[in-house]
Amino acid sequence: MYQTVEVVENVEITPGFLRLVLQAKEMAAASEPGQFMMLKAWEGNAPFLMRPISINYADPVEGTLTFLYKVVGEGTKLMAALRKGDSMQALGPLGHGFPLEKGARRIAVIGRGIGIAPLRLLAKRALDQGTEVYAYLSAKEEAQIFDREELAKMGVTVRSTSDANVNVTAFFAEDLKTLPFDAAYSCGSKRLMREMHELHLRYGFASYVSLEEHMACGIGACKGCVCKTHDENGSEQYETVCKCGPVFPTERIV
Amino acid sequence: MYQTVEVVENVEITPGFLRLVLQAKEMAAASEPGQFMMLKAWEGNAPFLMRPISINYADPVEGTLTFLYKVVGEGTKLMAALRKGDSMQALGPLGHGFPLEKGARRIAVIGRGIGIAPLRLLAKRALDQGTEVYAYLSAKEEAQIFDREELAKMGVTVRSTSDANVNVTAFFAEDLKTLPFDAAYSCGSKRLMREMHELHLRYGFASYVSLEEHMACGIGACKGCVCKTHDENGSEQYETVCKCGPVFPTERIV
Amino acid sequence: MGNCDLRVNVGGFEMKNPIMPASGAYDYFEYNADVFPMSELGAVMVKSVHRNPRPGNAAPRITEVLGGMINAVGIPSVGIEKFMAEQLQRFVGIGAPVVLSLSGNAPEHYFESLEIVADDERVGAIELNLSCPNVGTGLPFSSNTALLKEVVSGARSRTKLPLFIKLSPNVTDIRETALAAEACGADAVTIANTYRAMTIDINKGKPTLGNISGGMSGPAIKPQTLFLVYQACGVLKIPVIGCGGIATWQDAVEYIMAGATALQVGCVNFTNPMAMVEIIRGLEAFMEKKGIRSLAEIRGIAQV
Amino acid sequence: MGNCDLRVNVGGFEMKNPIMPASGAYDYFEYNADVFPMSELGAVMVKSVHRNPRPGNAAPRITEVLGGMINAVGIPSVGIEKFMAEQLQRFVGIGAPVVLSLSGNAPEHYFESLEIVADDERVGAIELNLSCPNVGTGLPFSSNTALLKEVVSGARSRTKLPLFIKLSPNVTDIRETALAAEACGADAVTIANTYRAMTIDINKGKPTLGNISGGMSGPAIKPQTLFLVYQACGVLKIPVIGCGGIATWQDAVEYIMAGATALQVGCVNFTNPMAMVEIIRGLEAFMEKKGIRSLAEIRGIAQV
Ligand SMILES: Cc1cc2nc3c(=O)[nH]c(=O)nc-3n(C[C@H](O)[C@H](O)[C@H](O)COP(=O)(O)OP(=O)(O)OC[C@H]3O[C@@H](n4cnc5c(N)ncnc54)[C@H](O)[C@@H]3O)c2cc1C
Ligand SMILES: Cc1cc2nc3c(=O)[nH]c(=O)nc-3n(C[C@H](O)[C@H](O)[C@H](O)COP(=O)(O)OP(=O)(O)OC[C@H]3O[C@@H](n4cnc5c(N)ncnc54)[C@H](O)[C@@H]3O)c2cc1C
Ligand SMILES: Cc1cc2nc3c(=O)[nH]c(=O)nc-3n(C[C@H](O)[C@H](O)[C@H](O)COP(=O)(O)O)c2cc1C
Ligand SMILES: Cc1cc2nc3c(=O)[nH]c(=O)nc-3n(C[C@H](O)[C@H](O)[C@H](O)COP(=O)(O)O)c2cc1C
Ligand code: FES
Ligand code: FES
Repeated sequence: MYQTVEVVENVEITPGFLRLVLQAKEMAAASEPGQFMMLKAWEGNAPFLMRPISINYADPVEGTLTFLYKVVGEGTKLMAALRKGDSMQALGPLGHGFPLEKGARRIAVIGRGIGIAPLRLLAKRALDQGTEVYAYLSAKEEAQIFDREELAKMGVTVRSTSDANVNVTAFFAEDLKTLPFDAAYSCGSKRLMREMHELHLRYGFASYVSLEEHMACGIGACKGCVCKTHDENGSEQYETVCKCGPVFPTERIV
Repeated sequence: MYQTVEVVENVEITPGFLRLVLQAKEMAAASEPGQFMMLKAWEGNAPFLMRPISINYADPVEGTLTFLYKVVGEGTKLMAALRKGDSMQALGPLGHGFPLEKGARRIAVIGRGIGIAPLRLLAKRALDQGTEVYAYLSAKEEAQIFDREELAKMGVTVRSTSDANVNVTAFFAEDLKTLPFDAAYSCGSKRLMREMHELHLRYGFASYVSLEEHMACGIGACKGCVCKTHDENGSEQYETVCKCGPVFPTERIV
Repeated sequence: MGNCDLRVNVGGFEMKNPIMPASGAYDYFEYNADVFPMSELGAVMVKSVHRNPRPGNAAPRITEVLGGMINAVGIPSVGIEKFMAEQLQRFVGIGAPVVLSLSGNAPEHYFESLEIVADDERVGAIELNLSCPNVGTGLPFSSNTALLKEVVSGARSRTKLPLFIKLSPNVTDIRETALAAEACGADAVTIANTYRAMTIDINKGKPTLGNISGGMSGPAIKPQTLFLVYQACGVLKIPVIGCGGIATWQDAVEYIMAGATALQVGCVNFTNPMAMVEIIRGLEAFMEKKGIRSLAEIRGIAQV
Repeated sequence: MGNCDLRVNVGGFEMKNPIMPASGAYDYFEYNADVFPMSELGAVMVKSVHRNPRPGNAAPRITEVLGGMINAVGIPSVGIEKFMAEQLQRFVGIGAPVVLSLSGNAPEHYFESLEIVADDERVGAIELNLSCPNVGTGLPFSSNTALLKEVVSGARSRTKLPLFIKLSPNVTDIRETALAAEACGADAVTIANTYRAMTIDINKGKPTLGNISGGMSGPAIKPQTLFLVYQACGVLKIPVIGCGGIATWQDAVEYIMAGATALQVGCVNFTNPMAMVEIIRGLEAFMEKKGIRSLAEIRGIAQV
């Protein structure tokens, strides 16, 4: 879907990070955890490309889509200038999100900083189908451990750290000793992904990561956003992050 | 002078036309009637060039510069989005403005639509030195006969029309039958200029027009904004509108 | 609407309106953004199909620049055999004719591909992408007039389909390569592919793109390609397909006034998925307003 | 600051920092925006002086495009005799060496001008603008390698001053023209002049510029010129002066990492009169922060 949508809210939650809420009924209804939208908050051709931002939350009843984003450059700076009532262009929901097995008993969601963003909708859908959710969250600062309270309120068991010397995956490793997990999902840090993948090799749970690449189209048309993966036969290939991903099983990543 | 200046006020005076007031003490002190500023109300390179806008009024006491402008394209649209307290880039005052003879008894200022903008400061300086000022103003609509009240309040004799069938220069021609004028100044319409020039040929008053050309630098460096003029010997040459003008004696224009 | 005629004939290839996507900048069938039916378009252009399967270049493949982007995608492809056998069929019945873009690393690649295509009736026209920067001298085919002639002549003898030759803008004189293509039997030339360009990551002290440089496209290059089209239209008898930075119907009108017969919309499809339809509707509205009954009335009127 | 060395030597021409204006894009002496002393600059470049007096082209001479502008100013000039007799003197004592840009319509124009200049000691270096699009074939001098060689060789034998050759970007392969300039005795090449481009006024159905087309410059063309500089630096022994779309110190660093020795800032001077000083200060701050003591440490490091 490609629509002009209205800004319901766009507030700074901690310096340099904002929460954007859009009125977008059909898009919200269609959104799956781990999918993203291409957003454009300006007119004209500078900046040129739309910006990919993960869906943080989709409320089909209110018809709203929520995003968490960090101001890093021109595009996100212009996005931060949006006010309630302004409109912007949105394309999506896009990509293949986090696979969630129907009968899963327990899953882990692991995120760092702004990489926490896509985990909230995943946790919500898991809880809704009766899956237990453990969240392992880290960030440079406490204030950047996004959605900690929201997740806890939803019924997620949350462990978090902003201590540079503590690996949040160590908490997960600890829990794994006593609890079986069906799947784990990570976003926002290569290190987290590697550590999660190692645990996956040891414990056998399904292990998924959401990747980022610079994107032009977001829909698989330009072939610009590739990552290297293994195909069924184990040989290397390029896949588009936007269309084949952004979520991949960690064992497929080269 | 090239400075970052603050917006004191930026209000729509009639649909599509705004008055912009900038805090710019030194620039205001240096401004002469008929000069202009290069203004840039956005960051980055799109739009690329600064926009030339005539100085409508300069208040050396308040340290403010006033502009009247019409929203025509991207640059003026971005300018219209400025709010009190915002800042913008300004270069100027630039160009050679309206020559005003010290001992002049009576002058005429003739403008149409947004071309009325530079006449106010000229009228003010003329009145200040004891010169009588007659203004002949026209526009498509009454609301676009800018500064009519301001001029009248200052002590200018104002005649105006928004009737498409009435030439405002006809009022001037009428007045010329009974009153001697030392000079006349026009801006904003080629037709006004031609009619004023004809009267100049008949009555001999000095006759000046302010021209417009697309500008890149505004300071005479790029040679981009030329108009054709006669030099002292009557042969044709190119002169820069920004540096040699924007005001030229009508008899010099080819 | 309805009174104005947007039809164009591009060297024997009929289009109900002059707008088609540029190759590689919209993969309509498989990757449809689903924002309008393909039948609205004058034609559908496929991403260049290489003679042989290719993975494409290493990441990063794209980078954003002021008013556009640079890509070094490098034509990942299933190869022409697989395309003809498995993919072409899906374009049947979409309500717009298909233009098949072919690419290769050597003249023979184009010849072999055309023999495999064998004037398949599902293909409406062929475009030869002779602007791939990884051949021989390190220059695109179409920057070397001798090589260009060899490929176009050889291709002409192997197909009866309308044959479009897509030229590189990185040449000293586009008139030379355009005339060479015409002389060797091209039915139209497409002007132009992307401009060689690069950016450098100053924190890493290295080129941003995996392939060092890439091709720049987007609205920022429009004034350059518009001039190439203007120049070529001044000397050619065959039609020119304009391609470079078209984002709005006004851009389309500029190209048509410069002399272009049909138009391709490239990377703006990424930033405004509705762009092509908006351009078609805008063209129609412009013609209506100005009382222009057919595009021929304004084609090339800016030529002096 | 003060620990880092911004000095560069451009083929025998010493500059205290690598920044100078591009010819025609800042007329420092007569038309000073008065925003900083000229002594801050590495050098001052004058607008190209033609062999003979010229009025320049008809208006409109400039038009704005996305991220830049197109100019068809056409080198209005007082002619070299009058320049040497009346204008050059005013640059004495400004605290920066002067580069004199020469233009002409024929090889002899450059030769005659150099004989008139007669290695005047007030001139620090000569730049030959071989990118004027109004000669012979309708292409700039530097797009025709044979003509380029003739002019450079002839010029070399007529001056002992450092000789810079300013090349056109509108060539199939910049390495060919750059190497030709080097072989004929140039001390440096300036890459590049503007890109041929146009816009069309769709309401009038005519080219916007009085001269039909013009040269495009500004940040929009930076990725293209950066690649030309990168390519040329890969094959040349003489220094390259980078010129194209430089607006910020980051742009300057990109060019230096691509291999450029000195840099020219063109039309951005119009949109930010402080640009050159901001670039010099930004370069200094970058070096300071990264612990770079001299520009040689980063020059060309992006070459692969
Ligand atoms: C699938 C996906 C989901 C994302 N989700 C989020 C999210 O939920 N919250 C959030 O804050 N950020 C997210 N990002 C990153 C976000 O897209 C970039 O931070 C943003 O595009 C930067 O734009 P800019 O103009 O502010 O920065 P600039 O640095 O000026 O951008 C320049 C160019 O680089 C691209 N770019 C820069 N950083 C990245 C990046 N990390 N990934 C991809 N492209 C980049 C931009 O899109 C643009 O084309 C996501 C990225 C992807 C690919
Ligand atoms: C000396 C001078 C004084 C001026 N004073 C005023 C004034 O007091 N009030 C006012 O409303 N307008 C004035 N103008 C016109 C004003 O500069 C243009 O309307 C404005 O630049 C349009 O910019 P834009 O981006 O909105 O329009 P666009 O049409 O998008 O501009 C595109 C390009 O064309 C140029 N341009 C467009 N129209 C003109 C024009 N008429 N003259 C010169 N360049 C133009 C722009 O500067 C820009 O480079 C003056 C022009 C000059 C030369
Ligand atoms: C991501 C991308 C991929 C492209 N792939 C191809 C291709 O496979 N074959 C081809 O002939 N041109 C290809 N091009 C060039 C476009 O077809 C077009 O010539 C160019 O982008 C200029 O048009 P634009 O400015 O409208 O984008 C590609 C362009 C982009 C941006
Ligand atoms: C208005 C204008 C006038 C120019 N005049 C000349 C000139 O006289 N001689 C010359 O060699 N280059 C001339 N140029 C080209 C510039 O020197 C420079 O090569 C070009 O603008 C690219 O740099 P930029 O992108 O930084 O502007 C001119 C450019 C502009 C914009
Ligand atoms: S962004 Fe275009 S294919 Fe992924
Ligand atoms: S605008 Fe540059 S000389 Fe007038």
